[in-house]
This record gives sequence, structure tokens and C-alpha cells, in this order.
Amino acid sequence: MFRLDPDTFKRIHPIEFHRRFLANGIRPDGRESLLSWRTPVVHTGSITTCNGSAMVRVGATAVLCGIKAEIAVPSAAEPTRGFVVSNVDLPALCSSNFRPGAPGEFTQSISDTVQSVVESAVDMDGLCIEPDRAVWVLYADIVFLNYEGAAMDAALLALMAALRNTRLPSKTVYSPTDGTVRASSDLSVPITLKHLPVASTFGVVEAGGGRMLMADPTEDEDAIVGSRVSVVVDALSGDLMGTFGGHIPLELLEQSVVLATQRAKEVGQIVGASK
Amino acid sequence: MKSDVVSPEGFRCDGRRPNELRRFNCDMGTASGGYAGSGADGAAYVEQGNTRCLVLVFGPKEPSMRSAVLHDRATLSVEFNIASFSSGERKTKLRKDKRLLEMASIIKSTFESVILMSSFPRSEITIQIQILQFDGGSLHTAVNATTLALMNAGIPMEDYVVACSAGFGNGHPILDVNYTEEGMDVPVISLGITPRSGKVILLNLESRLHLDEFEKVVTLARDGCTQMHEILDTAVRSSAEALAR
Amino acid sequence: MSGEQFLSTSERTFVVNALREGIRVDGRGAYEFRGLSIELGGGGFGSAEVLLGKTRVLANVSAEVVRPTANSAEGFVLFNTSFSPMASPAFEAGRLTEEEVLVSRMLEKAVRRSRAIDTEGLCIVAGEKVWSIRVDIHVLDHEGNILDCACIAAISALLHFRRPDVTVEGDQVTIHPMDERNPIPLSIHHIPICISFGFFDKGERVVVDPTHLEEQVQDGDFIVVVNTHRELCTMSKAGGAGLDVARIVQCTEVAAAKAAEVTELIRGALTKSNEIKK
Amino acid sequence: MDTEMGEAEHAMLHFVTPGETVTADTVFMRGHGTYNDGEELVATVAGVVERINKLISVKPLRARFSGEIGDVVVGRISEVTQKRWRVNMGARQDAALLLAAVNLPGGELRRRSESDELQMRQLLSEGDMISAEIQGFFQDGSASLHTRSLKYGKLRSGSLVTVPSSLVKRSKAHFLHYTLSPGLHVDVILGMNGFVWVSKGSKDANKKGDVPNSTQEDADALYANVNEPITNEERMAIARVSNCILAIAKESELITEAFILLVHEASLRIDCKDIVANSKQIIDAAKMSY
Amino acid sequence: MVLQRSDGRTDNLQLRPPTTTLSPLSRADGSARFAYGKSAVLAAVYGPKEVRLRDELLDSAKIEVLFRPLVGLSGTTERLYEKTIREILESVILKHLHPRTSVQTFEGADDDSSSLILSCAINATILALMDAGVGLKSMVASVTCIIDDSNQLVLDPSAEEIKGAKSVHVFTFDNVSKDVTSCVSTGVYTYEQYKSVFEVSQSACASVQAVYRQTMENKVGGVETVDEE
Repeated sequence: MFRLDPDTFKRIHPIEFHRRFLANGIRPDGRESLLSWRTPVVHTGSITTCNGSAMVRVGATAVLCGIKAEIAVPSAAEPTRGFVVSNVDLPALCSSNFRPGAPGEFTQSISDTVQSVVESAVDMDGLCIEPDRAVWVLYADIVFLNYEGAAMDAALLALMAALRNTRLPSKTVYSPTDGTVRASSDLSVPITLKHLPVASTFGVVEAGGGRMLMADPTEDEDAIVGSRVSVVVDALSGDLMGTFGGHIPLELLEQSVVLATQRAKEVGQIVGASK
Repeated sequence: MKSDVVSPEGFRCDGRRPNELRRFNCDMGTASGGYAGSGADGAAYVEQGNTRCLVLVFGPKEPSMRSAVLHDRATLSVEFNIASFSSGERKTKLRKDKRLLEMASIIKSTFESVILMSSFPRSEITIQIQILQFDGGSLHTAVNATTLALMNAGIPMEDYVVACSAGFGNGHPILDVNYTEEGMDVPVISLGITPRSGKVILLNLESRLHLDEFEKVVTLARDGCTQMHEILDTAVRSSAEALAR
Repeated sequence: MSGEQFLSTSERTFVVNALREGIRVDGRGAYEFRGLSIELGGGGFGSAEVLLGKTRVLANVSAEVVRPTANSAEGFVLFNTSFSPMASPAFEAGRLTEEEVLVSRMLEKAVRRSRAIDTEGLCIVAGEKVWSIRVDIHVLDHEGNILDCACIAAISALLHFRRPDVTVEGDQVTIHPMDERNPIPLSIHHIPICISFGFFDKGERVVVDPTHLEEQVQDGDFIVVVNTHRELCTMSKAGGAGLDVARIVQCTEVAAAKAAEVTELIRGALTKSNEIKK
Repeated sequence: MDTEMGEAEHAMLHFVTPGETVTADTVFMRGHGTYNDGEELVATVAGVVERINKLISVKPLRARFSGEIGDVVVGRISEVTQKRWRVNMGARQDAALLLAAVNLPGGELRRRSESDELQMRQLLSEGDMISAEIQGFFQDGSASLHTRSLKYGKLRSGSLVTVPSSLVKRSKAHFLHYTLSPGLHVDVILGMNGFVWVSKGSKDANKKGDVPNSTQEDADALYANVNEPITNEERMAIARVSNCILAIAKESELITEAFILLVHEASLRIDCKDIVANSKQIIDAAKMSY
Repeated sequence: MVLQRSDGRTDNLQLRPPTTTLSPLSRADGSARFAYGKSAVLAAVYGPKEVRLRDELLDSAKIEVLFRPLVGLSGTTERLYEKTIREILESVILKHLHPRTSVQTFEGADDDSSSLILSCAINATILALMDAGVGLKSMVASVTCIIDDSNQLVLDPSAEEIKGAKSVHVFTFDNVSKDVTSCVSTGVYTYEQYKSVFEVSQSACASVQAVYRQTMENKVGGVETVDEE
């Protein structure tokens, strides 16, 4: 009888391929349940030219975040507030689904959600050097080296790990005469983080006549994922810090929040173990 | 104390009378110089006073972009550039400077109505304008230079487009306004006419001018255009003679 | 393909032949504007939605405190046009069309270069802090003559705009919230009004305020920006049918008369919106 | 105006500029470079008035090549599409060379099959130079070429020189063969479009041109991509002839078979690389020996 | 204690009656303006119409969404709005009925650029789609809630109220399946607060859907409704 090898089958009938896994409750990458996660691996401080950096792997997804601190003038409206400017880049090299050139809608919306979460996680007033004159601005560039799903989860994880790894000069002196800031050459002071947000992404899939959650879908599994929800939970307090999602039944949304809270604690420990 | 645009003796800051054009100098075919290699089909270099302008014309040629093809006439594209060293202060050029885009668009639509575009379906004519030195009146200098370059390229036109500017300073209409005068808040009209019909095809004013003075100024600019036509025509004929010999 | 539709030859001749008989397709006289409605303050100070016939433009003025360019005592006035694809299928998002460049340049020239706004009055501390006034122009519906409509919207919004009051004591600059102190209007020297003419029949026929249909048929345009002091602020004609000088002079006179009418309508709208506020 | 224009009048050039009335006489017909403004015939280009019977046209001094049927041209393949090549020959549009208008290897009288369409790029691919003849024009004014003679086809063993097309006059001889010294031959193809191909000459001048009863080998060799072996002496000769043609163009003189030879002789005392820089001197010397 | 909100409302869970205008634009196939207080959005719909070749989908209509802010140029926030709205529309438009076509919607904020604008944009878009006669599976409606600094839940906040909020929630509900069609929450909040937010939002959305109905009925206008019998 005519038989297809698994790779060809996946290529020709992606939906059917994944549906058969789904029917058995297992995942093509070897995970044994719909609700199991790929365990993230975090390395920090590997880029020495930055004030802080982190490399995160979630399965085959690899993302690197580097943080550079620069001095800027605060806005007239909030004279003591520093800035964190994050940017997510999914370059063409990380997956065949992204094109070179200007970032697309997906990349930009991830950028925006990451930015909105980090704004409430960092103590911005702690970045002030001299009110109305000088504050720190932390430029966080998050670059995906390989992409296999979990964009939001991995990007936020890399950013938070890098922020924990960030060190600023211990002494800064603002000179009112020429408006410059002199900083000591040591990098020893960590920045204050109020929260440790962890994002968990779920897909909504149809299986056995009903809809259910699929934790941490890979890029391939997008073929059967109808819509997605990302839940951000503070690993320190267990508070929620954002949900971003599409079409989902109410009970699944509630379930995702419960699951995300559990997972945030586990991931928080992994990040907490890094320096 | 602001100095007068026209002195009581009737002279302007560069020694001209109010109705006098600046010195005009031109060279047709600069880039190709009669021999092959430079790729341009026509070229003209024009000096009006200290404003210097080089125009190259390419085409009609196969359109560089498929999407630009028009089935019933040629497409005209114009690029307008001002060299960063052209004026006193060095200015780095913005790639999408709206002023330059506007200039290009004005010149494009002016010449579109004069060139016999329908003789060249599915082809493209490109005009590249470079202001090398800027001393006021870049628009009219560019228009005159473009007319010469198009003729040099042998592209059929219904008529010349000749352009000239005129302004109004302390009670006097003045012809062919230079940069210093532009800086003295003189309102300037740039006027382009097709001399055969004597009709206005290009008109541009950028600063405030009272309606009561308008007719005087525009009439002066028109006279300037007529003078300009004689100058350009002489230039075309003498360069043709040189070539025919 | 999306984008603008072409017109048939018979549609073109229909429009031109009607004009030869002195009739416009929508029944207007040659020098007659379409109905003009100016709605001010729909979204607070400095917003104006102008409806010229069915052409709709929204202008919004906002202000922020910025640092001026080196030691200057002048504030900024910035224009931003957005030709939303909402207005016409011919407008594509993210592409700067020639039409958009021309409209935004004309507005800048009409309002900024003609010094309609007192930019020195926007200075708070010389070389340190100035107001930057931003005019965002949104074209929402394109039924012809965007430019005149946008110009009316921009100038109405600027006239309607109020910025927060500011006090300077030594180094200390205080910006007072609007509910604390009465906000301040901009100081505006004159009201430039843009009048567009369309020419037909090799320049023999002329109309003001061309509709979208007329714009597609016309042999060229002529734009005059003039204020009630009979000062020409900006004029522009590029290509199209050639015009006699006499015809041009005649157009400027018509424009001055039209501008006076439009200015009256803007003033009326302003008075009305002030009354509602009280 | 008298229809019987004398020789002397012919010699007098009537130069006009755009917008200038050529004639107000209504008996004349409008030709290239003119338009009707009411009763008057008006010039659209700066150039010389030409009259053939009642047809008045103005020929611009310089203009893009526009071509006529029968013109020999040299061009470069710019694109290979289904059933046709597009050829850049410096005209306002690329010309088309239909698959049906070339000789195919394997005999002339063969049906063109789909496999030929697929193999077009093996015959002529982008960048290849060809010589061809203008066969006709399409509706939109672009030219259609043919190479159905063994004198046309792919060009090899030489280099391209481009000159203004107005300097090449229509004549009987566009395939020129020079024997510069015994055993040293240079061939020149003078394209009407101003593209000139200068190449190593065939030993026997008679072999060029239309060869009756072409053999199959000849047809196969038509599309070969290999240059013949060329000696250094021959290379210098090709370079010298090329530079001579550029020098003629620089001085705006007509490029003809005889004049190239004269200029070549006049150039011999000057280093090959300095020919263009000293064009005036060489051309004047060549004219003297005319 | 009588509660007084900055715009005069007396109840934290009070929804301002939204103002709607149907088909204000002449060129678009459908258009609508939707406003909560001073936050207003104008939406226009073109389609289903001829699609650009590179966007053509074999089995469904291509849905494009473009959001423009009132002030300034669009940035990443606008992209997020576009993505959110597009995902809602993809689940709601009967796009498989119109293969190889495109449905384009354009939203322009009329006023105010707070998160409230996203709710307005979603609602305006749905109204514009109805105005254009594009087939929809269901009506979705969106509301915004905040948890203010005293941990009170406030429905349909004004721009000032949003500024001081601890967290902001934009919920969109479907009127047929009662599912959440979209949720965007930012800020820091507890699970209990979150649960109360979606209960409140769900019932508020139902009243917005009633407004849709009223708006559409007004369009039908003149024709006497059936309640006479």
C-alpha cells in the first residue's frame, strides 16, 4: 500500500497531521499532554558590551535580549520618570514566515504588548538621576535567533531576565553648569523591579467536539490553533499583569488564567535562579 | 535698519536696474559632449546670475518599472535635487523632503502639458535636475534648463517653456529676484509661459503680495519671459550651428 | 484592481459640453462653492470637521512644550496630512502620493510661510522651551477639492484652538491645567483661504471648487490663497492649459471675493461654538 | 514655396526651434517633428526642416534611435520571455526578437516546437549581443527584429562601442571588413542604432555575408558562446579601431567605412590609449587626406 | 455617600449611552461613527471587492484593517489595535462566502487616544460592516473597564479616569455564543478583580448590542416596525 513518510505527510496535510496528534492527546515535539510546557532555559550576562543581557530558549525558539543604558532628558510632564524602550525584532533569519524589511503587524504588536507590560514592572522613578534634567533610558533590544512559537512568552522572559541582569554605575553626578552627567565606571547597582511578569500563551483548539486549551503551541501547531490568548502573571505576587487574546469561550479564559498562575511560579523560579 | 530693495538711485543690491535680468549663460549637451558613453540623451547647463543648474534627460526609453507603463502615452518622471553645498550653509538632504518632491511635481506637470507625450506610448522620459549653486530663482532656472535639455535630447514639444521670476520691493516691481532679495521678504512670483501662445503655464507665489500690485508684477515677469525666450532661442541656434558644422 | 477608475470619453465630453452651455453637472454656477459646513470643537479645543459638499476633512490641533532649535525664540507649527484610504479607494496606506505632497505643501505655504500664526508668541523661555503646535489633517471623504476643504479645516481648527496658560518665574515654568486657568487662543495675524479653480476647454471655461468628477476632466488647475486684506499668500499653477495674464488677474479677484465669503462662514461657526460653550 | 527646390536651396539648412512656424502654406503635410496649430505647421523639436514632396518633417539634431524597416542594428538581449527575446538597442522601447524570426540549429525549415520555447535561453540569454535587421513595427511603435540570415546572429570575439545614432548613416555597407596589414583583419558592424561591434576579422572577407547553402554546422556554431583565439596584435587592432570610432563620434563626424580607415591611418603615430584625447588632431589629419 | 464621576455620572457601573452615526461617508461602501463620551472613532468599510493579486486567498476573503490615530503617525500601538480588530473580524465575517476578494476596514480615531478608543474602534467597525451589508456570523460589542486606584471597578471610564487606573481591560463579547471574542488587559490586577471585570463587561456588551440594533432600525427608518400588531 502507498505510504507517506511522516515529514511528507506533515507537509501535505498539516491540519490532518496535527489533528491526529490531538486525537491522541500528544504533541509532535514529544510533549505528552496538551497542557504541558516546554521548559525554558535562561542564560544571563553573555553579552559583555551591554549593561545587561539574557539568552532564553523555549524548545527550538531562541531569543537574545541586550540592554544598554543611556542618559536622556525626562519629559516635561513627568520629570522624575526614566524610560525603558523595548523593541522586539523577528528577523527573516529566524523563520521562513517572516520577510526582511520593516517589522510586520505580528512583530509590532508583540513589541507593543511587551512594552506595556514592562512599563508596569520596572520602577521608573528609580531611574532618575536629576529631576527634570537627566534620567536613565534603558534600551532593550529583543532579537529572535530562531522561532518555533512562544514569541510573547520568550520575548518577555528574555527581557525580564536581562533587566534582572542589568547593572548601572554606582555614582552619577549631574553638573548643572554644562548639563552633563558624569558616571563612575563601575557597573554595580541593579535596577528595581516591582514585578516579575511571566507570559503564558495558549492556543484554542477543537478536539472531540469541544474546544480546549493547548499550552505553548509551536509555530507548526498554528495550523490547527483557532485563536490564542497570552496571560501575563507576576511570579512574585501572583497578580495578573495583562491578558491579550482572541476568540475564546469564557470558561477556557478562566482556565487559562489559573494555569498561567501556576506556571508563572515555576518559571519565576527558573528566572530567579539566574543572576 | 533694513536696507531698501531698490535704492533711491534706482539700483538693486547687485547693481541691476529693477527690470534687468541676471547674466545668462548656458551650454547644451554638457554631459554627452557630442560623444557617447554618458548614457544621457540630452543635457543642459544653465547659469542665471549665481544660480547654476544641470539637467539631464534620459529617453524616451524602455520604462524601468513595469508598473509605470502607460498604454497611450509616455510616462514622465522628474527628480529634483539641490546639492548640499549649493548654498552658504551646508544642509544634509532629506530623502523625502517634501519641498523637493513638490518642485519635481511642479516641473513634471508643467512639461507634461508641453511634451508630445502621446507620440511615445509605453516608454519613459526621465528628467534629472541638479541645482549646483543656489542664489534664488531655482524654479525658473530649472525650467529653462529643462527646456534646453529636452530640446537637446530631440524630444518633441509644442513650444518652449520659458520661465522668469519677478518680485515687489519697496514700491518697485523687480525682475529675476536673487537670494539676497528673497531674504529681504520680497514676495516672488515665478512665471512660466509658452511664448508662441503667450499663455501662462506655470505660476508660483510663496509669500504675501497685495492684490493691487499683482498685475504689475506679473506683467513684468511676463516681459522677463519674453526676453528669456530670445536668449534661449539664440542659445539653441548657436549650439545647433556648432553641431551642424 | 483597486484604485481610481478611469472615465469614459462620453462622460468627459458631457461635463465639458454642459460647461460650454454654462451649466455644471451638479447645477451650480461657475463661481459657486458647494455647501460648506464647519463643525467646531466636536472633540474639544482645536478640532474642526469641515464638510464641503460631500468632501469631508477633519483637522485637529494639539500643542506640546518642546525645546527649540538652537537659541531660537520661535515656536513650531507642524502639519501632518493623512490621506486615509477611507476617503477613496485610490489612496493607499503608507504611500505618499504626489497629491498628498502637494496638499500638505500648499497648507504649509498658506498658513506657515504666509506668517498667519505668530510663532514668536509661542515662545515660553527663549532657547529653552517653546510651544510646538501640531495640525493633523485627516481626509475622510474625497469628493473633490480636498485642498480648499483642508485649508478651511486647518485654519478653523487653529482659530478655535486654546493652549494651556503658562507662567514663568525665574527658572520655574508652570503649565496650568485648563480647568485652573482659562486657556489662551493662538495669536493669528490673518486668515488665509484657499480657492481652487478648475479649467476646461483649453482654459476657456473656469469653475471654482471643482467636484471629484470635474477634477478628473479638467485641463489644469489654478490655486489662489488669499485673505480678507486682499493679500495673495500663495498661488500655484503647474502645467495644464495655458492661461492669459488677464484671466489670471480675473481669477485672483474672484478668489478674493470668495475668500471673504468663506471667512464670514468661519467666523460665524466660531461665534456659534463660543456661544454654546457659554 | 516652390515644390521644385533647387540643389542650392537644399544645401541651405532651414533650422527651426519648438513653437516656431515652419510654414503657413496648407498644401504641405505634417511629418515627424511638427504639429498643426490652425493653418500653420509648427516645429516640435530643434532641428533641420526636411521635405520630401509635400511631406514636411523636422529632424532633430540628436534624438533617440527610432529605426526603419531594413535597418541593421546591434543590440543586447535584455529579457527572455515566452516565444520572444527582448532586445535593448538604445531605442525608446526594447525591440522584440520573435522565436519565429531566428534561425534554429538543425536546419532552417523546422517547425518551432514547445521544446524550442523552453530552450530559448540556451540560444540567446540575457546580456548576449546580437546583430539583426528591423523586420517591422508593432502597433505600439516597438520594433520587431529578425536574424534570418547567417550574417546576423550572436556576436563574439570583440567589443561594443556606442555612438550617437545620428552619426551612422544608412548605407549599403554596415558589415565592414578591414585588412589593416597582411593577416590582420578587423570586422566592424555599424548598427544604425549607434551600437558598433568591433571584432576579430575573418581571414577571408568573402566568408562573411550571406552564404548560400548554409550547412548544419554553421547553424549550430551560430549560438556558440566561445570566442575564437585572438592574438595580442589583433586585440590591439580591435582597441585602436574602437578608439578611432569614439574619436570620430567625439568630433561629431559621420562614421563611414572609408572615414574609419582614414582615421585609423592618421592615428597610427599616436599611442592607442591616447586616441580619444587627441581626437581633434587626428580627425583633422584624416580630413586632410580625404 | 453619593459618588460623583468626573463627567457627572453617579454610578461606577454606569455606561454612557454611546452615540452612533451611520453612513456619514459617501465614498465608502459602509461607514459608521461610534462614540463613548468624547472618545469617538469613524470606521469605513470597502468590500468585498477585487483583491490585489499578491493578497489573494483561494478559499476566503482577505481582511485588511488600518487604524490611524488622531494625532501623529501610527506606531506599534496602532499595529496592536489593527491585529486585535483583524482577529475579531476574521472570526466574525463570513469570509468563506467571498473567496478571492478583499474586505478593507479603516478606522480613524476622532478624538482621544486612550484604550477606550479600541472599544470604540471595534464597535464602529462592526456598525460599518453592517452598514456595508457584509455578512456577519454574529454581532460583537466591546466595552472598556478599569480598576481604579482604590480597587474599584469602573465601567466605561473617561480619559481622566483611565490615566489614574491600576489596570485597564478591553473586552469584546459575541452575542450568539457569548464567547469572549477578544480581550486586552494591561496593568496589575488580581484574579478576583479580573473575574468581576468580565462579568460586568459581558452584561454591558449586551446593552451595546441593543444600541447597534437601534441604530440599524433607525436606518431602516420610515418603515413602521412590526410592534403595531
